[in-house]
Amino acid sequence: MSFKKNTLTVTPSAFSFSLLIIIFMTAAASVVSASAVSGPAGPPEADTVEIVIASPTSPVVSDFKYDDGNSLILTWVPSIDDLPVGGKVLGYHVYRSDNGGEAKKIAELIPGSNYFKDDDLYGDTTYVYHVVARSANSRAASINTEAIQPRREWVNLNLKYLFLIALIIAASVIYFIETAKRGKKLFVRKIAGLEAVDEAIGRATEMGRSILFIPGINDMDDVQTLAAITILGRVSRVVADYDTKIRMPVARSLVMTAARETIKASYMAAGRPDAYNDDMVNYITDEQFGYVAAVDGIMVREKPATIFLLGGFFAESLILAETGNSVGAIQIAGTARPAQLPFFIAACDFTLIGEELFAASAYLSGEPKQLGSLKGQDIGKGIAMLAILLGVLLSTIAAVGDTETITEILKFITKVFTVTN
Amino acid sequence: MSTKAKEILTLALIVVFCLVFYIRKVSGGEGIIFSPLVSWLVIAAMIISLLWVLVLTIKGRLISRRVVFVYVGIALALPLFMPFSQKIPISPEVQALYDSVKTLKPGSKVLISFDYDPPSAPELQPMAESFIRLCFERDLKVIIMGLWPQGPQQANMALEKVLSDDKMKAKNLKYGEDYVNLGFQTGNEFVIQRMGTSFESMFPTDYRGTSYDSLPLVRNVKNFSNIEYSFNLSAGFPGSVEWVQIAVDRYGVQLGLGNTAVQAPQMYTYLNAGQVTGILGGMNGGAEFESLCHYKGKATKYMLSQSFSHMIVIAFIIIGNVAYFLSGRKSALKKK
Amino acid sequence: MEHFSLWLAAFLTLGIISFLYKDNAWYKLTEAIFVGLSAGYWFVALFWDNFYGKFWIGKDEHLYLYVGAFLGLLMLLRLIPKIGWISRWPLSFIVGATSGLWLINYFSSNIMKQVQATIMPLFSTQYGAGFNAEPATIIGNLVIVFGTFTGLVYFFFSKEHKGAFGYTAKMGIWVIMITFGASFGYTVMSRMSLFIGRIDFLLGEWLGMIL
Amino acid sequence: MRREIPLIITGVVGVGFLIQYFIPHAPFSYMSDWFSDWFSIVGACAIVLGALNLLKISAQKAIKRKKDWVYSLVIIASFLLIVIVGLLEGKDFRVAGTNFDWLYNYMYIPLSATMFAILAFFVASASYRAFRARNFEATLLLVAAFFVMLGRVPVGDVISNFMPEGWRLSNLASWVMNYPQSAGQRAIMIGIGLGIVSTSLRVILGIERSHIGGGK
Repeated sequence: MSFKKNTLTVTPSAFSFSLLIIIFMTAAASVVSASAVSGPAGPPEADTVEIVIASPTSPVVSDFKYDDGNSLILTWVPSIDDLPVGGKVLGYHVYRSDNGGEAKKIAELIPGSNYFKDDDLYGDTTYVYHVVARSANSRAASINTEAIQPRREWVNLNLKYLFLIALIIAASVIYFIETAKRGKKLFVRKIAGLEAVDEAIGRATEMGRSILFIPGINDMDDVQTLAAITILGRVSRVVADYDTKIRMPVARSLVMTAARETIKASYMAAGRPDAYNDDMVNYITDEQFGYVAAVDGIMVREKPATIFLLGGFFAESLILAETGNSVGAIQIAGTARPAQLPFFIAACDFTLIGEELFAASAYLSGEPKQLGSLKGQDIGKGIAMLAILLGVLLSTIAAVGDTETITEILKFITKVFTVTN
Repeated sequence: MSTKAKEILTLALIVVFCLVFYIRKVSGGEGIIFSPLVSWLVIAAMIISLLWVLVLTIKGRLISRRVVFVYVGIALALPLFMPFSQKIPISPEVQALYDSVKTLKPGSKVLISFDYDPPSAPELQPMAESFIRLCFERDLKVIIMGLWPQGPQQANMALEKVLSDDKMKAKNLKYGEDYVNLGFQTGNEFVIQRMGTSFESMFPTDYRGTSYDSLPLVRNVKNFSNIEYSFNLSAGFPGSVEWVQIAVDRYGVQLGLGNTAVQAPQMYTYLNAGQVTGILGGMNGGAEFESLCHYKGKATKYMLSQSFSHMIVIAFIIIGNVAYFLSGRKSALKKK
Repeated sequence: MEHFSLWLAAFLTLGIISFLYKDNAWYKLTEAIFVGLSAGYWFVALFWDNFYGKFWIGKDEHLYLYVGAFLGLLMLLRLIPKIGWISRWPLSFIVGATSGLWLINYFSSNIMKQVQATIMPLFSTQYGAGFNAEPATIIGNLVIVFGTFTGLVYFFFSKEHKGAFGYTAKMGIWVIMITFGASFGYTVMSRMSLFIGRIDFLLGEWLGMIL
Repeated sequence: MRREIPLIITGVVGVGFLIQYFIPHAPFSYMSDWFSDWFSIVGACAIVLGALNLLKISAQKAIKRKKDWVYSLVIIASFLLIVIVGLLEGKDFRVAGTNFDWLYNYMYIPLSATMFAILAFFVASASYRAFRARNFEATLLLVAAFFVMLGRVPVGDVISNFMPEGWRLSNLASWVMNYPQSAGQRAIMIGIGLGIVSTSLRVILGIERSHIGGGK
């Protein structure tokens, strides 16, 4: 091992390193820190003489669309004396009369307000509103609105595009599942972390040591935990075949129950129900770091050969992964929490990044219908990519040359992807 | 000497050290501050020892995890005794948050959700203190709540700290009129969702057991539409993501975020998409905010330790890479 | 009592830190205390906050709460081995509800919202945290669009990463790596501050060494 | 039947919670609120199972005098201590000044805060070991981390002071955070969204059934 040879190996990385610095520096060159925007001045001071202000005008009340008939939306034109700087209006009061009863104040709003959404109403009541502008010592009321009853709707039409796209993706998932059921072979690329699962279990078997399976610290109401449990199903099936020892400390009682069912089923499927034991899965504590303290203890004392860290992880990810690394275990990790992924990448042998975690159980099962669902996901990605490219292209063109058709198409695309409730 | 004997000796030394200083504290001993000369000497010693580690590494002797641990411990502890202060540049996202609070008119209601617990307090508590202070200075009304059980306790600690300041005492702020603490409610993101219809249904009483209706500040606050601004101090789930997805996306609330540094990167997507007005990220964000508010708090004080520890980590990354390249790419991978 | 409290807290703090040296009796003791204490804490908290606070107080007003109690009761049937399988029912209820709820929530916030946020003119001035429309912004916007695009290509399952597609996927993983690096860098800071808090307790509150 | 009923429950409940999103009309509009309450209550019942399991395993260890059995006794003792104190304290167990509060402040907080804080050390050792310019991807990770780490502390700007305003490390860090970082996050988030959609669908359709002791 000569020194010269090593200096040579450095060069490509060093070159790319410096190249990157240059790129970053150039790019950051004109990143100018945002300058401070000073806010408008405070409210005008009160005077002893009565301040006359104009009343707010044109109050209009309308049904708030697509709700359970419990909200109305009130809009008005603010008083002409309501100015951002030096205005005399100090705020607005909204009054409401129910079923022709006495008008009661229901809200106090700051100057500049021009709408109010009133919730918690009843569908069988008639409401009339008026708005009062308020200065330091006087008030000016608007006229009354028309009487209105809130309406309840059965379908939220604001979500029609969301529904449509969700439907397309769901339909393609189902379509590919059905295609696969009919025996068509579907190609799915290799996922490194999952290719290693069998090998990792085999290693534990050879070494006569245990496998530690950590399903994250979230409860069953997290899809990541669901994904981890489904992967556990495949892992424990192999474990049952090889007769390896599996150990699964958990942080949630419900996860404990689900995991036991899963492992038990795998042992039954492997034809060895007698080898199953409830103590394979044990509850420790719901507390994040109490759990970590105990799992760390298990790692250094039992020295598992293979550790799976799959599911919803928070700050404990690195404590677990580093301790696992220090006892020399092979670690396969995966989570959908972007903040924790870097730690797994740094400390584990294989990491399933985000979507790969959810793909894992389908991939490991090798069943065609499960793989079909991965194809469906790809359709979703395709839609997202297409929309992004098209949207950016069109909006860039629209920003340069103001062509009407393009603007219209753009508006439509934006509308499709905008979720309003 | 056997390892066991060494361990016992070290333990005994630690106990003696603690006892000595504890007795010193009890008998009225003051805190310790290094003189600039001593501080520079300490820094020089650290640099020299790091260079020594580098030399060792070049000679082919890799250091163990424990050595790294010792360095980190020293880099975090010693700067707390040093008299230096540093200039803190303001990042745009912090400035944006400060500006958005500044544009609020006096009397505006600000909802602060404390969604963290004591372990994350070192990062978030300074933010909480300076944010509440800013609100009171600008005569904003503060409504406090928590999605984490321990959040409201943290809020009370922050309030106590802020209100003990002479400037704040002069304002004669009253509980129930200028600020309230609504306490904690279980239900995670669903709490936010239901607050969209009614605050009162989620918080029938405040932290002290006073009924919602008898608190003048919130009596007329029905839901998010009566709130001018909200600020979320978050250390995880439930927290900022939920606030953005429900309070901002569904109810159009103006939201500022105070995050632990771990969470902050994920929040930049929301900042870019215009869903939040600004972000305070980690202790650094806290320190920047403190300097915008012209107030020297804990975040500013801790920043020196922070800088030192970053330098140590960077130094070890460099040492690690030196070791890696010198020992040949393949073989270094196998060593620890 | 105050002296005892402080020393106890310090004893437990140092016990956990001793794990950094190696697994030892002190750590085992603190670990055991921690496990028992925290499991008990959650037991108490769930009892008072959830069972008492949610169910017991609200049961007369909100009849639907009985459904929850019923499901909980079915769950407890696990304690009787013979009919323990019934606990699968509440479990499948929870799994079903979780799937249904999150399917749409994630669809809307992770897919629709993110796609919508990426659609913008390349020289959008409003983009970013108040930055100006300068070359850096345009480069930045391009990075966002192509970064997101190539990142998605990386996740494609139905095509081998080969040829032009492979190169795009490779660029995707580069962007993802930069993301992880930045996240990691940011986190280093966060994690360091946590220990500063503990030092503040040990050397400040306990031993009175820090001003 | 033992297989089918859970599958039917999952499917029906799943579809129900799926469509409630699109129906603002009662009772659909209440469904997610209901679920949150139900889940809280089921969780409170289920922890009995967990706690009993913890006690059972610890007791077994202590009775059989297995290695380190003394610590199992400590687990049982501290569990019982806080449970008894907490239940006697009543629903306001968290209020300052109670015995529970003392246990919380002087035992629980130091323990959990310290366990969290030792991350500082693990972060350093992980960086030392893992941040090596092994290949181009690893180099990118390293470089990005490097910039952000330096750019996010005042020291970074001291080092890059020779650069003109706007070119310094803190600006660079902001740029990295705002653009490439955002892009990567976005791709990951969209992927995760799709993964969740597809996993949920598989569960609702009953294709994925291992969580209820499924199999084929």
